Amino acid sequence: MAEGQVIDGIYFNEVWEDAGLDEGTKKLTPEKIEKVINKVLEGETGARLKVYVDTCVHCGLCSDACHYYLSHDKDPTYAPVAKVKQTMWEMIKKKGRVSPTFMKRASQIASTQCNVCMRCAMYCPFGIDIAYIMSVVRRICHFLGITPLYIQDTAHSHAVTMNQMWVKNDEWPDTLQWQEEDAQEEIPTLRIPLEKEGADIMYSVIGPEPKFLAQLLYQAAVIFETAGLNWTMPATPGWDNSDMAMYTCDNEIMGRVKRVHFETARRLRVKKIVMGECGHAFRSIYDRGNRWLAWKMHPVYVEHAIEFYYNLLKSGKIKIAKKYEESVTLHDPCNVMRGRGLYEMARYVVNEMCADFREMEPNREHNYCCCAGGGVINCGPPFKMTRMLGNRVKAEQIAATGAKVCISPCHNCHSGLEDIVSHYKLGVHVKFISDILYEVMEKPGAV
Amino acid sequence: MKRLRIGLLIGMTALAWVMVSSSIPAYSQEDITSLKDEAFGKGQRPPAVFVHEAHNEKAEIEDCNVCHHVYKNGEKVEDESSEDSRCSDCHNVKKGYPTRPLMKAYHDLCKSCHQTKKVGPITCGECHPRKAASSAHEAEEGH
Amino acid sequence: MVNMESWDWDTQEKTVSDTNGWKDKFEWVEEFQASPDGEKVAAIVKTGEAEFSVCVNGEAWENTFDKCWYLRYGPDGRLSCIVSSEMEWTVAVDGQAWDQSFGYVMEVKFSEDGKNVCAFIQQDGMYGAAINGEPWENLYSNMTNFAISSDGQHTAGSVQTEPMDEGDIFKFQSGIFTAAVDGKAWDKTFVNVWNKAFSPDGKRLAAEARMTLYDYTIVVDGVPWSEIYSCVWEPIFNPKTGAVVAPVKVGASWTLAQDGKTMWNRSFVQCWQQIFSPDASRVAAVVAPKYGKWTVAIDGEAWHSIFDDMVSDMVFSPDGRRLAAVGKNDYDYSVIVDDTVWNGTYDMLWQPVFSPDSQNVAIRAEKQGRQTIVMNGKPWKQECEQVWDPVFSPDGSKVLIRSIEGGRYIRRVLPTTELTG
Amino acid sequence: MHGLYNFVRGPLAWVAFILFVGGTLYRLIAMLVIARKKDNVVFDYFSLFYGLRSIFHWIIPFANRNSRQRPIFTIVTFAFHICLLAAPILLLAHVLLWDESFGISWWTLPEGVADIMTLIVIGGCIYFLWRRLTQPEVKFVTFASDFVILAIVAAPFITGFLAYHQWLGYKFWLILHILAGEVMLVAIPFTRLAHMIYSPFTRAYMGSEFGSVRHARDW
Repeated sequence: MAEGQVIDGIYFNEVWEDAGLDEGTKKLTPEKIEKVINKVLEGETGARLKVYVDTCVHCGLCSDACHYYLSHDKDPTYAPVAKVKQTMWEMIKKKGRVSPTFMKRASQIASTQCNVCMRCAMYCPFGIDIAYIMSVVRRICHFLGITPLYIQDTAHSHAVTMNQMWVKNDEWPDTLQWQEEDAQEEIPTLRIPLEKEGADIMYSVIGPEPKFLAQLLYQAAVIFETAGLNWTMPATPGWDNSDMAMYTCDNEIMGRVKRVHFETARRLRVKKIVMGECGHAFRSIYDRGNRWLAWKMHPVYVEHAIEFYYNLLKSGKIKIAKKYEESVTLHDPCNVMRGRGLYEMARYVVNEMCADFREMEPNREHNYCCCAGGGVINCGPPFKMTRMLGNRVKAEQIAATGAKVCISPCHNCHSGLEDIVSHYKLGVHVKFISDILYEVMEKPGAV
Repeated sequence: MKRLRIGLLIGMTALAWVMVSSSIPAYSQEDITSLKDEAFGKGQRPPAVFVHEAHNEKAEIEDCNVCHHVYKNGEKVEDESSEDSRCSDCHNVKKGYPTRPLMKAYHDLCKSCHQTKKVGPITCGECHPRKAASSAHEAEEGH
Repeated sequence: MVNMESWDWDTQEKTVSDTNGWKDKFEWVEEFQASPDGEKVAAIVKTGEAEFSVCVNGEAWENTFDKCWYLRYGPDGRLSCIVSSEMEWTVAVDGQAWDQSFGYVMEVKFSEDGKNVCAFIQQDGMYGAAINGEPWENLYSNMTNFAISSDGQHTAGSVQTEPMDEGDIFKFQSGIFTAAVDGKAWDKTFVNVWNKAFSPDGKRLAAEARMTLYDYTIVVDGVPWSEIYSCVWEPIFNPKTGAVVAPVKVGASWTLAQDGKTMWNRSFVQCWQQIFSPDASRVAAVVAPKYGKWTVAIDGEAWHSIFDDMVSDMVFSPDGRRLAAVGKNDYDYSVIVDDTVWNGTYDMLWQPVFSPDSQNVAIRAEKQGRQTIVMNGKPWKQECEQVWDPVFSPDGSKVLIRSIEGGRYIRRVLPTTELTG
Repeated sequence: MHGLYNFVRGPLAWVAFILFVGGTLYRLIAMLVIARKKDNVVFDYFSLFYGLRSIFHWIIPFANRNSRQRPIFTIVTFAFHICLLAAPILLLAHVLLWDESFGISWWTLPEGVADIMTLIVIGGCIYFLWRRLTQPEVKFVTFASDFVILAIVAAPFITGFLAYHQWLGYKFWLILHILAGEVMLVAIPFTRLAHMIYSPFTRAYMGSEFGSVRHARDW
């Protein structure tokens, strides 16, 4: 790494090797760049981008919102507005006549130095949505074929399998059947109902669950079984609610994946979709994917796991046997807190489950980003240090609570926090709500 | 090139400043009269400088009713004048109707004439100088 | 088509099976499936420790399996289930497993007459399809979007034709996917191939494809349309002319294109799920004339009734003159027929069913946990635990209603007039 | 002098106001038209209640987190903006001009107060200049145009202040003051000063998204 390296007059605050960016950049020509930038700016952006660019007074007030900026000792190149300066302003000013090296750097900024967490939108007095501007930059990079390799591969997976992890069509129902069998050892009557048309709820998860985190499917099944709910899971593609194409801004694939998800719910005639503890998937279902498809809101109600657990605890369908003793803190994931305002419900759930809950500061909408979301963790190992160095403030924030367990009701946050916890040697366990809920709930059906 | 342009700009600005400011006169011994109307009470600005004799002489005003007018039914009465009464007798300070409020009456009367004749002060500071002495002359010099 | 004349259209009401007793017999009873003619009700049941079977009208199949799932009646009334024994999977039809078994079996699809049962299979990590247990000769390392022809004699999937190392995005972008029909892949490959449609005679295949990361078009028998779009949705064949029709995105809006030429002179914010009328004279699609506003467009003319959430389950009447669909606002589903929304909303609605004479529309509906049949906007007086889709008699005078009431599975044949009032 | 003064006070002022009003309307209408055409979702998610709720939280000092984090900046910027708007609009001399031209008038500030407000605006400009020159995160995103804009804003107040106090060259400063004011008026719709026009909309849109879609607070 050569921090502070200047290549062709463009300042790289970090330099990593990524085949997607490096090889992709080699294939670029100035003509192609100009054409694509203008195509996207003229064809796909409108009042918002224009007004955002014309309204920004370059005041720098957004800086303190960004964990990258704070973690890099206030290095100005990481400030949200600085990211716009190094990308979109220049593209607009030069009418797309920017160099391949510039575009490579722009892609690096938009894809790996911004989690599109939208914290800065709450710090800009004008409410300028820099995450949106970064998404436009990513969109341009998508058309130019300069997206970091790992996340591009994930977008390819979505395109082929409609899930995030190249899970093949048989592997999904097969995994559910194994989980069902395992769970029956604990609760003999437990069933994971596949393709049950007319069920009340379709439960959807993200690709990594069947691949690496099957215990989450197990725990969810136990919760559904114990609460006595009429639920189902699809056996076909459409089971995965995740969407990395949303983050590479391959909007067409994002829309295709979301369409399959909602049409699967409709095919199964369910009244609502309950989704696991994932943030970006919620954003894609609730905000980005549905909109691209012209659904103003989700066409079938989508209940995030936090709201789901909240309702189960509130209604007494799930009861707590014994509260969790270990001290816990709660990380507020951007997509369900800033994105859906579930922070009070999350606190209710955590307080019901745990005896010793400690708030992080700042919290709720103002919580620091995990630095993994927005597709950044999905850019893979080449950019791991971007996340570690870029989120020292998160480590400090967690450490300050003194809690032994950090609850993170989001997959990306979860993985990102685990990395941070280990990099900064915090000695904290990162858990999902369901990890603890499963542990402390009453299970009358268990043998 | 750039330096040249900036130099030119500075030079022109200075020239403009000199030209406009050159009307500052030397101190004069003449008596000064002002339009200090008791009706105003304590105004925000000093009363307008107005050297009655000098002004009329310079402006070649002989009829009193050019300023000390009398209006009847909205028409100016040609051969009547009102120098025996105070302006504020007709022009209320606050309430305008039916006549103009006092300040507006002054402003309109003075400025409209100055505008028509293209002489005399028309900006605030010319009639209401911070430093009465110097600006009074300025006001007069303008004639 | 299935011969419905031979069904019992005379018995007014009979309890076919009291499923309450099933729970005593079996420790585990899954959801019920009713046969098309209503004479049978079936469910997957647990017959012993790690032993499953299918119970039909109270009697379990003789054969038991380690696992059973996806129990479905075919149109001809035969009952299929995906079953596993000794770590191998296959399909059991009326209790009889296919001779050949596979590593896994997923989707099962039936021909229109029900005679052919087709399945999406995996064998030794390779993927393909099987018809009545007979698999493709060639299997592929990956397959998605399984499709069958209406006669069930042809099957197709989107397949990967070349190996790709994990994360090799450049290889992927060079195009290593295509469609395979009956196990034979097209010559030309694409970045992606998705939903496919067979021509009515089963001889041709059309599919959605992506040529680069962002150039989309429709491919017919391996030959892409000359037009490139920013996105496309699933194609269908005109049942009479054989032309291929698909929604395409031009600029920021969607419209229908036929064989690469724009078909409608109007475009929409969204347009999909297009269907032809039986005589192929009309084509309808679900459209969003405005963002977040959904309706039906027939031949490019949008209806006036608008729904905020979605419109789905369109169906043409047999004479092609009428069209019914389901619309949703917030939590409420409604039926919309010929641009008129029925009074009354429901918590759930299934697909509308036209009578053979196209005069009546009936639908399975649920409200507050109770299900019933609604015809021409009027709910049937009986509320049930569950009903199945209504079936009209061939002459349209009667309706077959299959329901579960108080745990009893009941088959009713009612005069259509009883429901229409 | 009459000619020059009357020119800047008359036709030029007309030009400036027409460009200001026309430019503002043009920018607003252009924004709405392009939003209709290409960003229609903006209207679909717009909520008057949540838009106003958001604006409310951002026009009250210390009602949002960022303003509490930066007390000095908050005080300066609020004082600056209030004075920037209030001083010219409520200035006695300006109101007299309105009255003289159109017979309309309104309440005015005592001149001494307006004088202090002018100094606050000039002080604000100096503070912003200082930030641009010294604060790395601001310096990094500062362009020459930012200084020009700052100068455009400062100029009417500096010249106005000098003219009001009539120290040296009263009429020179007065005319320059009028010119500077006209330049600023014209600059509002055509430079980043357009944030004056746009910010209620961007704020309200973000407030709508946060309030009615996200059920979260944006302050």
